[in-house]
Amino acid sequence: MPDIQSLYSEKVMDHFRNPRNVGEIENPDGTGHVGNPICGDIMELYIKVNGNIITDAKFKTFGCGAAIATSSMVTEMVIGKTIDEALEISNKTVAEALGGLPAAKMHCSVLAEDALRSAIDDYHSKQKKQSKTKAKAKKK
Amino acid sequence: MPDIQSLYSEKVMDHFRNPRNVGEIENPDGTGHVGNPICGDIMELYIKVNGNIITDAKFKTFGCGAAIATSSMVTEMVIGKTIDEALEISNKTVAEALGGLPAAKMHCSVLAEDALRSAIDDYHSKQKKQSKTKAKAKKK
Amino acid sequence: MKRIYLDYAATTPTHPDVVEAMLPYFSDSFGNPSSIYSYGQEAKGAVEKAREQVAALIGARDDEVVFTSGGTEADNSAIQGVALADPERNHIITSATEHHAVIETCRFLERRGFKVTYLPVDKEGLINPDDVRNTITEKTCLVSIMHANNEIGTIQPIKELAVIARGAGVLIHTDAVQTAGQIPVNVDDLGVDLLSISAHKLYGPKGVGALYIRKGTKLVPFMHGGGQERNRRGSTENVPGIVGFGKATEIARNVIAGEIERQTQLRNHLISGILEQIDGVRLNGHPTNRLPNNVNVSVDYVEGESMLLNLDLENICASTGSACSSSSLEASHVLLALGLTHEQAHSSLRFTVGKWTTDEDIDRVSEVLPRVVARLRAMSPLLKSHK
Amino acid sequence: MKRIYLDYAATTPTHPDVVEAMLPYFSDSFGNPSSIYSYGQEAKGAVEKAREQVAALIGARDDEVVFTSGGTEADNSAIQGVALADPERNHIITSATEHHAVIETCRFLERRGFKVTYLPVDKEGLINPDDVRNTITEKTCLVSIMHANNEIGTIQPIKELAVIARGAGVLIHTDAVQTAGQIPVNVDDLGVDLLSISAHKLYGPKGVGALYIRKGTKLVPFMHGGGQERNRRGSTENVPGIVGFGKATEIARNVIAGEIERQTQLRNHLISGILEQIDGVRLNGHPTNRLPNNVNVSVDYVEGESMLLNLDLENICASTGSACSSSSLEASHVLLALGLTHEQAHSSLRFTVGKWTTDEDIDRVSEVLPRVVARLRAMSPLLKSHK
Ligand SMILES: Cc1ncc(COP(=O)(O)O)c(C=O)c1O
Ligand SMILES: Cc1ncc(COP(=O)(O)O)c(C=O)c1O
Repeated sequence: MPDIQSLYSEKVMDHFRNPRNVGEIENPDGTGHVGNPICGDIMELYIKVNGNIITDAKFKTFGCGAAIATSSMVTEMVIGKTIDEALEISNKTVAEALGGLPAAKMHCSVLAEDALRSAIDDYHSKQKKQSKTKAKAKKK
Repeated sequence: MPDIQSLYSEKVMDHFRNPRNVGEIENPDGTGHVGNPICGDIMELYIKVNGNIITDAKFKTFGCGAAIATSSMVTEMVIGKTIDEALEISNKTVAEALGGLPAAKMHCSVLAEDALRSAIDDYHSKQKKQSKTKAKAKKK
Repeated sequence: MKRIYLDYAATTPTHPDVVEAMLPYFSDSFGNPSSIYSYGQEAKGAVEKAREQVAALIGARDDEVVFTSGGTEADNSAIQGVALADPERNHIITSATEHHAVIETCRFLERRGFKVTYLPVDKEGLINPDDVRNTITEKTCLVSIMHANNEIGTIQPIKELAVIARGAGVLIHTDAVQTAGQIPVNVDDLGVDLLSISAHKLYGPKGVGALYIRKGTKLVPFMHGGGQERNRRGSTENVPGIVGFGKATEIARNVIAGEIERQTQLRNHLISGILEQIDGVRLNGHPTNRLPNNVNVSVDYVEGESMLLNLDLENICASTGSACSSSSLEASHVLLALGLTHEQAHSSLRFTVGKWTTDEDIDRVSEVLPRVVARLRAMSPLLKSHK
Repeated sequence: MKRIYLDYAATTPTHPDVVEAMLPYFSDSFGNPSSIYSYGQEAKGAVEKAREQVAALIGARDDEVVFTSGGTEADNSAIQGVALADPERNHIITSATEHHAVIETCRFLERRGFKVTYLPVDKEGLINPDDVRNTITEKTCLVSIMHANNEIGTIQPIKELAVIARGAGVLIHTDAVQTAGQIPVNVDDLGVDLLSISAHKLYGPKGVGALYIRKGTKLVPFMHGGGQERNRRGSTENVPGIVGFGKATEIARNVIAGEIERQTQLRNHLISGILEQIDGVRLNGHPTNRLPNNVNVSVDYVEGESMLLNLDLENICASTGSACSSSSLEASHVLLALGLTHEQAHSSLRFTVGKWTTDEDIDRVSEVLPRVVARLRAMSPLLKSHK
């Protein structure tokens, strides 16, 4: 009987075996690309935002079990949250929601936090561009 | 069942358990004192000589099992031999007669050879003195 | 479901006959071999018998074998022992694909003033003998090149390197931890001065190894203590471990020829199974100069640990050169030395077969792995086309 | 005839419960603790449990315990590890009665440019704390004094020495190989930075030990390799050995109080038996600051090994400080350091009692030894009066 659980919590294994929200979103409102090949973890996070509420999130991840599980968890956590609420999610809250991560794997949860922030940043900058475009449109 | 035999040959153990010719000879014709306390082996060998034949030999030894066994063996080997024959006994012949000695214990057989030579030297120098005394007595 | 163990290069289960051989030396013949009384002599006799067995495996003389606590200690003592023996020479030649036990010892010596050349390897993992020839200087005290690599299985031309090194008056050490018991290893054939072995890689116990030291080789001891091992390694001998090591080498000698053939077949079967069923896979290491038990592949777009975990959930044990499986974050230095990209190195999987691997085990991997890869590729950001 | 083993200080039989605890880790849970799949995690879990058990015995935190291949390696790593850590300090203080693992490591460092002070001991084997105080300089990096001596059983005032060393900003190491599991050993009570233990002295297996490293202590690793033991000691963990060590420390914790009392009685009984029945005998070591299990006597006019052999023929196992029992020709450096003559040192006998020693065993020694001594004195050239 595998007892890989002794490395990862049951929650991590659940998210690793059945990752939620895998995939990409067509025309996302925000996208985060983080990680680098040297560390062996690459994560893409896509969000759909409607009136300040994150209505959908999807991910694609190249990485270890913890990277996949944190990616899955972070998408689950953000859906339904406002942007401000989502910004309160830290690597610690993701790790906690997963029932903890081995010390050597905490960097994966940092990756998830970074991906989320980067997606939100992307959303904000798109928003700015749009409002500028709208402003411009109005001026014209 | 002790298998100390794996350290020492049966012959060594026999001589160690039942050493031959232990003791001193009153008025010996030759005595050898060898060894030193630093190395932990001290051996005394006494011989009785009659017309160039070693008629008796005894020893006293402070030392390890090999030292005691080689002492015992060397006394057994010399009794009945002429002085010249006795001088042919080397540390190797003693060790061989004992069925071999562990490498670390070969120095004990050297001690036995040294003791024998020293006893014979002592015998020779006593002889010289005696003949000088005799010679002097004659002159007078 | 039966667990399928395909990580024999990491460690092997101790052979039941080995365990049985060890048992009397724990609580019965438990003496200290340095003691002169019976218990001690029993223990000493057992150690000396094991020394003969180990020596026989590698064609050495008994008194050229020093027992250590494992392959790492053998490597440490060989390299430091030579380095410290000759104050006039301070240069060591090794390779970029050595085991950490060699590399880290070299790095330690560098911090203490030694010069070390880490020779590159070609894309199949081979050292170029000319590189050894060209980097030897009069300051060189040692060439240390492993017999076969633990990750990719590439077998180095040690015989040739030994001729070069010894021709230049330089000592040669080889880490034979992955070869002793697996393929023929003979110290005279190889022509080496020093050679490391580890028991737990050949169905012996963990925590025991040996260093072969050719008679006459000047070496400063590594483990300072009582006069054990003819003053070459202090510490009370690990009698049961050494006895087990001896037994394991004896068994290895008896089965090696058959096992080489059998394992080579399993290996080839697994390689072709993987390459045929999964696209975007490359075999790492040398195609033919390769350990009979080693399969190492990079699977494009998929990270190694996530494959391992999925395999483990299917009761298959393998290993990876991806950083995420260890506490460091760097991918395997061996795979990078072959010229793989970081992605490729992080995408590696190693299967190593052994004594108890069956055809069915290999079939099962060929069936499970494609599924695992497909599943993970579906979530890989590196594979845009599969969207 | 039952063999009477009275050499527990040399090594102990592995406790049957310890062997039982080890067995599953040879061929079943045989994984490499560095592997992330199931087998590896089982092994890792077992190692971590053992670490807790060992830490508990000495009052340490788990992460302050590093497993080694024995007491010798623990001593080597502690001393070299500190010595190499601070290039500004090159002076070590130790004592003349340390175990070879400490003395030979210090001699090695001397050959590499370090300065070592070997403090003398008084005639009962005690260090004078003032000597430590007076020899510490700003160049001193380490004080290494053993907790109790393996030959004569004298227990050093480590607590006091630690206050002096640490007060002067100098690290203190103690070799507790003879005390851990035998008398209370608590790293905080003692106040030491580093402490060595060996499993085979406390009914654990040979070839395993541990070094306690107080959190924050700067140490250069000794065994360079993979990142095992949190990068502090390379090499695949000796999982069964470590598990056995853990179990042995757990047992020791449970029985130590009772055993101290029981063994002290046996020891005193044996000492008085010998002193009463044989004239010309002196007790070596301290009369009261002494290990509960240690009896060491010098028997005038009789060489140690010849006594040992005779005792062995009567099925009694003991040990001696006489050179002839080892490959060196020098008598015990410990006995000579007490001021004994060479004859006295060569005339020594050590009996060390243990878990399975009974009153009957002691009675038998008291009966046999006088006979053996009389027999050997009759052939001693040192005893002219007995002619
Ligand atoms: C090539 C090589 N060298 C050295 C070692 C170290 O051996 P050990 O784990 O016995 O210290 C290993 C395995 O870990 C290895 O594969
Ligand atoms: C005081 C002391 N230190 C160190 C050691 C060495 O321990 P090991 O034999 O486990 O290397 C011993 C015993 O041999 C000892 O008694």
